[in-house]
Amino acid sequence: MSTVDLAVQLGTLRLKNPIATASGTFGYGLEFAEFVDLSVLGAISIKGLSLRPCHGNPPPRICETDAGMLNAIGLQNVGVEAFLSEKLPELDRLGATVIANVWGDTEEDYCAVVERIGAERRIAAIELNVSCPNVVKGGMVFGNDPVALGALVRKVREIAKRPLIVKLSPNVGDIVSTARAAVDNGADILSLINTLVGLAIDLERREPKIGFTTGGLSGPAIRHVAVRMVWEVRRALPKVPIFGIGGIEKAEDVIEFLVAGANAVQVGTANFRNPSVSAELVKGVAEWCAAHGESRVSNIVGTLKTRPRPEHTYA
Amino acid sequence: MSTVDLAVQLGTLRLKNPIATASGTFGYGLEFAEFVDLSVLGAISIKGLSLRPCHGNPPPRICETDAGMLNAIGLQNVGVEAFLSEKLPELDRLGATVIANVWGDTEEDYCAVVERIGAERRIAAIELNVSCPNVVKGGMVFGNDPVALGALVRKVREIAKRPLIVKLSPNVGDIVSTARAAVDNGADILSLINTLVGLAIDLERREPKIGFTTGGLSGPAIRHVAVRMVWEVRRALPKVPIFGIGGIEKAEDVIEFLVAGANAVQVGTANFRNPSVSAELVKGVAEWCAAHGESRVSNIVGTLKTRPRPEHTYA
Amino acid sequence: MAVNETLRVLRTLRYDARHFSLFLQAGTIGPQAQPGQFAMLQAGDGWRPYLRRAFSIADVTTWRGVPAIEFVVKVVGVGTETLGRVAEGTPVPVLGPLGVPFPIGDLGPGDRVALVAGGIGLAPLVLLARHLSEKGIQADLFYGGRNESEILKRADFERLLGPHHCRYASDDGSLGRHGLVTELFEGALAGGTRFRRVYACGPVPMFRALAGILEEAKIDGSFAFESAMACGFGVCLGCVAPTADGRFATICREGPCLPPSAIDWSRL
Amino acid sequence: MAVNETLRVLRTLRYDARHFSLFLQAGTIGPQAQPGQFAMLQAGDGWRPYLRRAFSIADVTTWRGVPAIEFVVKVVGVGTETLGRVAEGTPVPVLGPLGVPFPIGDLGPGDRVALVAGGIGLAPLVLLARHLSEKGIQADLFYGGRNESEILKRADFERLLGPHHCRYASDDGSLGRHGLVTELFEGALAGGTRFRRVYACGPVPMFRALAGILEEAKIDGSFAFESAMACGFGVCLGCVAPTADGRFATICREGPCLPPSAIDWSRL
Ligand SMILES: Cc1cc2nc3c(=O)[nH]c(=O)nc-3n(C[C@H](O)[C@H](O)[C@H](O)COP(=O)(O)OP(=O)(O)OC[C@H]3O[C@@H](n4cnc5c(N)ncnc54)[C@H](O)[C@@H]3O)c2cc1C
Ligand SMILES: Cc1cc2nc3c(=O)[nH]c(=O)nc-3n(C[C@H](O)[C@H](O)[C@H](O)COP(=O)(O)OP(=O)(O)OC[C@H]3O[C@@H](n4cnc5c(N)ncnc54)[C@H](O)[C@@H]3O)c2cc1C
Ligand SMILES: Cc1cc2nc3c(=O)[nH]c(=O)nc-3n(C[C@H](O)[C@H](O)[C@H](O)COP(=O)(O)O)c2cc1C
Ligand SMILES: Cc1cc2nc3c(=O)[nH]c(=O)nc-3n(C[C@H](O)[C@H](O)[C@H](O)COP(=O)(O)O)c2cc1C
Ligand code: FES
Ligand code: FES
Repeated sequence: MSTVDLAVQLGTLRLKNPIATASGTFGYGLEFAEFVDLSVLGAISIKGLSLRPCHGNPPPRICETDAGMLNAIGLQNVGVEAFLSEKLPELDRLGATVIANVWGDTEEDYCAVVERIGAERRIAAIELNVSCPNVVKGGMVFGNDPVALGALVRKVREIAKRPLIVKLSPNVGDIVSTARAAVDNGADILSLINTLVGLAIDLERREPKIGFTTGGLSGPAIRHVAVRMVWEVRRALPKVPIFGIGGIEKAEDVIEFLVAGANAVQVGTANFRNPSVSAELVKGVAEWCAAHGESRVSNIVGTLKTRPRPEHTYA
Repeated sequence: MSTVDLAVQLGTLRLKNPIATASGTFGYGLEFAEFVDLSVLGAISIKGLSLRPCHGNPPPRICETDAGMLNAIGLQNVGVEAFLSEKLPELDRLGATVIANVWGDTEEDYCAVVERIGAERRIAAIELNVSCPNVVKGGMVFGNDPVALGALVRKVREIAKRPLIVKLSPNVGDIVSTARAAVDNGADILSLINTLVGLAIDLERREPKIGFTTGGLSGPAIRHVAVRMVWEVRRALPKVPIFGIGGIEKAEDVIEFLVAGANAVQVGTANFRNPSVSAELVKGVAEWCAAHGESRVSNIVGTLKTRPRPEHTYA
Repeated sequence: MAVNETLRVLRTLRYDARHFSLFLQAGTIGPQAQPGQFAMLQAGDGWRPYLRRAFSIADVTTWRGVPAIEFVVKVVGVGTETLGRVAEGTPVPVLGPLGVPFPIGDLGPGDRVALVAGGIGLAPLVLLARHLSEKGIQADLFYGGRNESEILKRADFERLLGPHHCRYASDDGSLGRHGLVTELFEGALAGGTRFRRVYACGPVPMFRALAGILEEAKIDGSFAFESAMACGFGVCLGCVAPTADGRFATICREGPCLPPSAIDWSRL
Repeated sequence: MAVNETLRVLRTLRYDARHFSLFLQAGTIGPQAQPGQFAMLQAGDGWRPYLRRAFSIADVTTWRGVPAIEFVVKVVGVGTETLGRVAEGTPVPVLGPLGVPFPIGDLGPGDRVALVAGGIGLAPLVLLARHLSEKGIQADLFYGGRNESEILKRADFERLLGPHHCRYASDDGSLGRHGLVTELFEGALAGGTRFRRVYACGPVPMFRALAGILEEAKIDGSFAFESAMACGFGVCLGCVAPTADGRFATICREGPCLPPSAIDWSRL
C-alpha cells in the first residue's frame, strides 16, 4: 500500500491525497481532532466564514430523510476574525491543510472576507460558497445565475491571494453554464455540488420540519446527481480541477467521483454519522488502488468510458 | 371511513380519489390487474406513447441506488395505435381512469399523437411528457427551456380535445418558470416531477451502469425535492391543478404532497417494489383522513403553514 | 396467475459462506410454480436493498411436513447477504410465480434431453429435473462450477436423474472434468448422444458458447436468462435483451426461458 | 475525551411494548461517563435510520460481571424501534461520552437537591442519583409520567435515594399524585423543603413550567435538554436552542445540561 501514490494536484494546490472534508460538516476541524489525525487528510474545508460572526437560522435546522438529511443552518459561524486568531493556529499546529470556505450577502461582503484572509499562507485555498440555499440573501442568488456569478468571481479573483475555489449549486438547469462562468472569470478550482433544495413537512402541525421552510438535501440520496454533474463539467471543461462532493460514504464512492472526472473529493454528511470516516477513506482509497493495480490515484481521474448515445429506433 | 370524501377535482378532471399511478411505472395498467382492482384508483398514467412503436434504449437500462433507482428505458412503447386498439378497450372494461402520457421528438410528433387521440372519451386526460431525460431528442429539450416549452404547449393545446396535463422536469434552475410557461400557454394541469438526471459507474469496467450513460433518478431519494417544487409552484400559481410525483411509498407521503399543494399524486417506482401499493394507498389515505378528522381529502390541499424567512443576524 | 403474498421463512440451509438454500412457506405460489419460473423477494425491511430481487423457484417441496418453496442463492451483494441472514419465521414479501417456464409440455417418455448448468444456474434446473423425472423423460445433467463447492445439490440431481446421468466439470479440476461445462457437453455430443432439447442456465459466456454449439448441431434449446430487474412482471421495461428480430424483449415476462435463437447475441 | 467505538449488546430488558433498557459493553466510554452526558448510537446497519440517535447514559453498571452502560429508551420511531430489536452480541457503533454533564462538583454532604423527571426524562437522572448518593448528597426525586407504566426504574431510584425521597405523579392517577410533576414539586417547596439545586429532564412544557418556578423561588437549576441531532459533537450546528444572550447554543456541545436561565424561553 505504501506503493500507491495518493497525491493529487488541483492547479497550484497539491494535496497529499484526494480526501478532503466538506464545509459545514467538519466544523472548524478542531472538533474532529479527537477522532481523526487531521494531518492525514488531503484537506479540510471549514464551516463557511463571513466577515462578522453570524447567528444562523432559528431551529429546527435539520431533519433526517431517506438516505440523507435536510439542513438549513443559515451559515452560523464565528466570523473570519475569530477563525484566524482562535482556530487557525491550532489547525496549523495539528498539520491540517485548511480550505477557508467563505460567503457574504453582497459582492462587497465576499470581497471583505477574502481581503481579510489576504496572503495567509496557513490557508491553502479559499472556497467561495455561492450556492447556499439556506439564506435569504447571497447564496443561491449568485449560484443560480451565470452572469451574477461571473461578476462576483471576477471581483474576488482580483483581490484573492490564494488559490480560488468556486463551489457550485446543483439547483440549476445547466451546471456547465455556471461552471464556465466561474472558470472564465478566474476560478482556479470548482467544487460541486452543494445541497439540493428540499422541503419536508411535519404532518401533525402542517408546518415545515425545518424552521427556514426549505433545507438543503445531502447524503447518499444526492450522490448520483453529483457524479453526473462532475462528469458533465469534466467533459465540457477538460482542464479545470474539480472537487467532487455529494453523498460519499465508502471508498468506492470516492473512486466513482474520480472516474467521473473529479481530481479530489470532499466528504460531507458522512462525518456526522461516523466522525472517523475521512481518515478511514484515505486508507480505503489506498487499498482500492492497491487491489486494482493502480499505483497513482491521479491516473484514475476522468477514466470513464462512455458509449455514443443511441437515438430512438422505431419499429 | 366511508365518511371520508376522497374525490378531487383538477380543473375539469374529476378523480374518485387523489391516488394515480405514474407513467412508465404502471405499464399499460393491464399488467397490474392481477394485483390491483384498477377501478379503485384515481387514475393511471400509462407508459409514454409515441406515434410509432419505439424500441427504446439498449440495456442495461436500470440500476439500484440508495433509496431509489436510475433508469434510461428510452421510452420503449407499443405506439399510440396499438394502445388504442389493443389496450384501451380492456382498460375501459376494467373501469380504469386512463391518462395518456405522450411524447415525441419534435413538435409535429407530439401533435400527431395528440391528434390521433382526438376526442377519445375513454382517455380522461393527455399528459405531455416534456421532461424525459433519457432520450437524445425531444424530452428535456422542451422541459428545460420555458420558451420551447411554451411554444409546444400552445401548439398541442390548439388540437387537444381532452384535458391537457404538462409534466415538468426537475432538472431546471427555476421550476416556476417552466410551470408558468406551460400554464400561460394552455396547460390545464401540471404534473411534477419527472426524474433527476444521475450517473452511476461500474468501477470494475469504468463504464456507466446505464447503457445510455445517465439515467433518471426516482424513488424516496427525490421525494423532498419534489415536495419543494410542488410547494413553489403552488405558491406562484395558486389556481393551477397539480399532480405531485416523486418517491411516494406511504400514505403519509401522499398527505405531505397534498399539504404542500398537490391536488392529487402519482405513485411511481413504489409500484415495482410492491405492485399492490397504489390500492393500499387509497385505503391508507382514507384512514389517515379519518384518524385526523378530515372529512374531505381536498380540504388538505395547500394547507402548509410557513413562517416568514429570517435574514441573517450578526453578533 | 402471479400472487403478491408474504411467506414465512421455514429454514435456511448453508452450503458454504457464499451459498445457501432458503425455504419459504409454499403459499399459493408454490403449487402454481412451473420449472424455470422465478419470484421477486424483498430482502430486509425493503430499504436496503430498495428493490426486490429475482430468484428462480428451485424446488417445490416440504420442510417438516410443511409445503415449501426452495430458493438456492449465491451471495453476491447486499440483497443476497441480507436474505442469507433472515431468521426462521421472518415474513418475506414474495411476488410469483413469474415468467415463461421451460417448455416441457411437448415431451414424453422416450424423449431424451440435457440440462446444462453453470454455477448458480443450477437453481431452476432442480424443479425441472423433478418434473422431467415425474414425466419419465430421460435427462442428462452437465453441471460446471469454479470448484467442487460451487457445484450444489448433487444428491438431489443424482436421485432424480440417476447418478450416471449427472456429469460435472470444474475450473480447478476439484470435481469431474477439469474445464468448462460446455466442453463436457460437447464431449457427450461427440460421443453420439442425441438430445431432443437442451435446457440451460448459467453465465452469459456459457450461454454464448452453448448457443453456438446448439445452432451447429441443430438442437433445440431453452435458456433461462438473467438480467437486472426492477419489477419482475413486465412493466418497468428495465430487464430487456436484444432479440434476433431487432427488438428488445423483457426477460421477466417474455422470458426468462427463451430459445437461444430468439436472442441477438451480437448485441447482447 | 469522546470515543468512537463499537460496543456489543449485552442484554435488552423490556419494560413494556414502548420502553426498554439496552445494556452495552462499557468499552472506554463507560468509565469516563458523567451524569447528564449522552452517546450517539447507530441503530441497524446505518441506512435506515441514516443518522445516529442520541441517548442519555442512564447508568454505568455491570451485567453478569461485565462492565456495562445502560440506556433507557422509549420507542418513538424507526431508530428506537430498530434498537429495541437488536440481538445480544450485536455490535453497535457508539460515540461518547458527549456533552456537558450536570454540575455536581460544587456539592457536598449537607446539600440537598431535587431531581425532576418527566416521562423518559428519567434516563440521565439514574446515574446522577448514583453519583449523588455516593457523594452523600441528599436528593429528592419528583417523577411524573402519563401512567404507572411510564414511570420506570423506581426500584433503582428508591434504593439509591431512599423510598421516602421518591415521589411520583401520573396524568391518570395510576401512581402517586394525580396530576403534573411540577405540581408535585411545587407542593414540596410549599411544604418548606429547600433545595440547593434542581436537576431536571423532561418535555419542553415541563421545562417551561419548572423554569418559571425556579426563577420565582430563586433556585439554581440544571436542565438536560433534547433536540434533534445530526452529529452530537458540535459540528453540524443543527441542534441549537435560542439563548438568553441572543445567540443559538448547540445542545450537544454547550449542553445538554444548561441552567434554565441560559435559554430564551420566549423563542424556544
Ligand atoms: C430470473 C432470475 C432468476 C435468478 N435466480 C437466481 C437464483 O436462483 N439464485 C441466485 O443466487 N441468483 C439468482 N438470480 C440473480 C439474483 O437476482 C442476483 O444475484 C441478485 O439480484 C443480486 O442481488 P444483491 O443485492 O445480492 O447484489 P447487488 O448488490 O445488487 O449486485 C451485486 C453484483 O451482482 C450483479 N447483479 C445484480 N443483480 C443481478 C441480476 N439480476 N442478475 C445478474 N447479476 C446481477 C451486480 O451487477 C453486481 O455486480 C436470478 C436473477 C434473475 C433475473
Ligand atoms: C441529548 C439527548 C439525550 C436523549 N436521551 C434519551 C434517552 O435516554 N432515552 C430515550 O428514549 N430518548 C432519548 N433522547 C431522544 C431520542 O434521541 C429520540 O427519541 C430518538 O432520536 C428518536 O429516534 P427515532 O428514530 O426512534 O424516531 P424518529 O423516527 O426520528 O422520530 C419520531 C419522533 O420523535 C421526534 N424526535 C426525533 N428525534 C428527537 C430528539 N432527538 N429529541 C426529541 N424528539 C425527537 C421526531 O420529531 C418524531 O416526532 C435523547 C435525545 C437527546 C438529544
Ligand atoms: C449541516 C450542513 C452544513 C453545511 N454548511 C455548508 C457551508 O457552510 N458552506 C458550504 O459551502 N457548504 C455547506 N454544506 C454543504 C456541504 O459542504 C456539501 O456540499 C453537501 O452537504 C453535499 O455533500 P454530502 O452529501 O457529502 O453531505 C453544508 C452541509 C450540511 C449537511
Ligand atoms: C422505469 C421508469 C420509466 C418511466 N417512464 C416514464 C414515461 O414514459 N413518461 C413519463 O412521463 N415519466 C416516466 N417516468 C417518470 C415517472 O413517471 C415519475 O415521474 C418518476 O419516476 C418520479 O416518481 P417516483 O419517484 O415515484 O418513481 C418513468 C420512471 C421510471 C422509474
Ligand atoms: S423487470 Fe421490469 S420489465 Fe422486466
Ligand atoms: S448535533 Fe450537531 S451540533 Fe449539535
